[in-house]
Amino acid sequence: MRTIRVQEQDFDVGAEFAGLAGSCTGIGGIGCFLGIVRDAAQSRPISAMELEHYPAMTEPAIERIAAEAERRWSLVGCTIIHRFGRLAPGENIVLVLAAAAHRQAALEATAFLIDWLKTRAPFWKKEHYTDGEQSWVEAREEDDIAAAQWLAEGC
Amino acid sequence: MRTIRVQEQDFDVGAEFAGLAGSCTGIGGIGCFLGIVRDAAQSRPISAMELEHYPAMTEPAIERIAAEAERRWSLVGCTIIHRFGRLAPGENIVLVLAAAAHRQAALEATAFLIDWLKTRAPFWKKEHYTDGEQSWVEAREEDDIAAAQWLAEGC
Amino acid sequence: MIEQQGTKLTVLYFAWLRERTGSAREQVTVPEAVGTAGDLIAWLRDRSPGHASAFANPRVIRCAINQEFADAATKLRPGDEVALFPPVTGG
Amino acid sequence: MIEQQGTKLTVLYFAWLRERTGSAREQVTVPEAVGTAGDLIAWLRDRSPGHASAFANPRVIRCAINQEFADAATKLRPGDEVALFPPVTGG
Repeated sequence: MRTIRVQEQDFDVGAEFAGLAGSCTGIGGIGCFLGIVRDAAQSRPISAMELEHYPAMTEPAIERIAAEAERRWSLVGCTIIHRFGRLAPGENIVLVLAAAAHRQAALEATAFLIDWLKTRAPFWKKEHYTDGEQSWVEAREEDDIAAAQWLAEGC
Repeated sequence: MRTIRVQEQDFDVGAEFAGLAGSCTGIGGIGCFLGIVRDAAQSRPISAMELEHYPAMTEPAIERIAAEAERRWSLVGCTIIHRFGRLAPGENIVLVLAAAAHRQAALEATAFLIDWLKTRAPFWKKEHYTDGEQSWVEAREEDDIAAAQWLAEGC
Repeated sequence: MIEQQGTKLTVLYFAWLRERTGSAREQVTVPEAVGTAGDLIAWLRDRSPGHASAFANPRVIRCAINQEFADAATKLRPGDEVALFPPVTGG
Repeated sequence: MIEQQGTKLTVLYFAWLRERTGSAREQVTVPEAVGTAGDLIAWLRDRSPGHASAFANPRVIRCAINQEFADAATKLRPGDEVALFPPVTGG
């Protein structure tokens, strides 16, 4: 089962694991990445992270990323939840779950999904610092490299 | 914070995420692998999975594996819970969580921890099939290869 | 020049492009000569000082046409929804 | 031969080694000539038909001495806890 949600409210990590595990048979393992708002960026304390997105495009873009993961690995299910809006340090941002019969598929698909979400889902982050300043997060070259590596390895 | 538990009873995945996230600062993401009892092995339906371990050695062995992960990656915390005893299909077997400032460390450490748990923690699995037969799970060559790959890459 | 002979587009701006242009969404009619996404970005610069600032460095602008990623060479058609934004930073 | 001159060891068996030997734990006293884990495995074969079956193929046996993985060449000392088991399959 594929579950994709783009939402302002928080999600319940345990409930998402249980929901995915309960919806599929043949699961041997679930890989997961949970992204959390950091409390500082380059040692500058953060008071909030603002996530903007492109509503008409976001879910279709994530569906395409999930479909690509399903094409590459033998997944029995996956869950992708991405929040938007204003989040405080420590709050959940994004949850990726990939369930498979074997752990390698589950873990590789998890890494792939978060790498591609970072570079192919239309979200933008703005950091608000405790000193009142704010700045848009710039795309990291490492993220492009991480995402591109899956093209080189693509089957 | 490092949490290691070897126990017969189940664990609460959501509570473990919350406990780890709440115990550390500087978290940007948590990587996770949750191992679950499969309902069949080589399409032979399973009624139960029996996990035997070597109590005096198990926790120290897992501590050594966790220490090695902490040496290789900049982790702010990790949680490893491994169950033993008789488990039904769909039940949780093992939980690995690795928290880091950046996702790559979190995900690589997660993969490392489960690869080494599979080959360096003293657990043995016996499958009980629905037809009444039972057999000890044999070590998989892929698991040795997966675990050894971290030696080649070792820093 | 008769405006109606141009190409009508909806342009969306995100993140700091939205802040600098001062708008999240604009309806524009561009001349026939503005045939690609790259042409549109060059054309938008003249709309205001804010637009000029937003599009000062076109190399850092990404775009999507009708909710699919596109590039500067992608052809525009009447009615297209063209979204312009900096590189994405979700996840 | 005087038993007390040998090396006293605690031997633990796990998984199918436990089932085939019919015991989870044994106290043994081995002759001085049994100096390594590999020697111990060869020596244990003669204890019973179950032990002979358990240790028929020493290549698939793994061991830990005092709760640390060891190999066939590892030397034994009086009082060691020697665990013998098939390759681990946890996780």
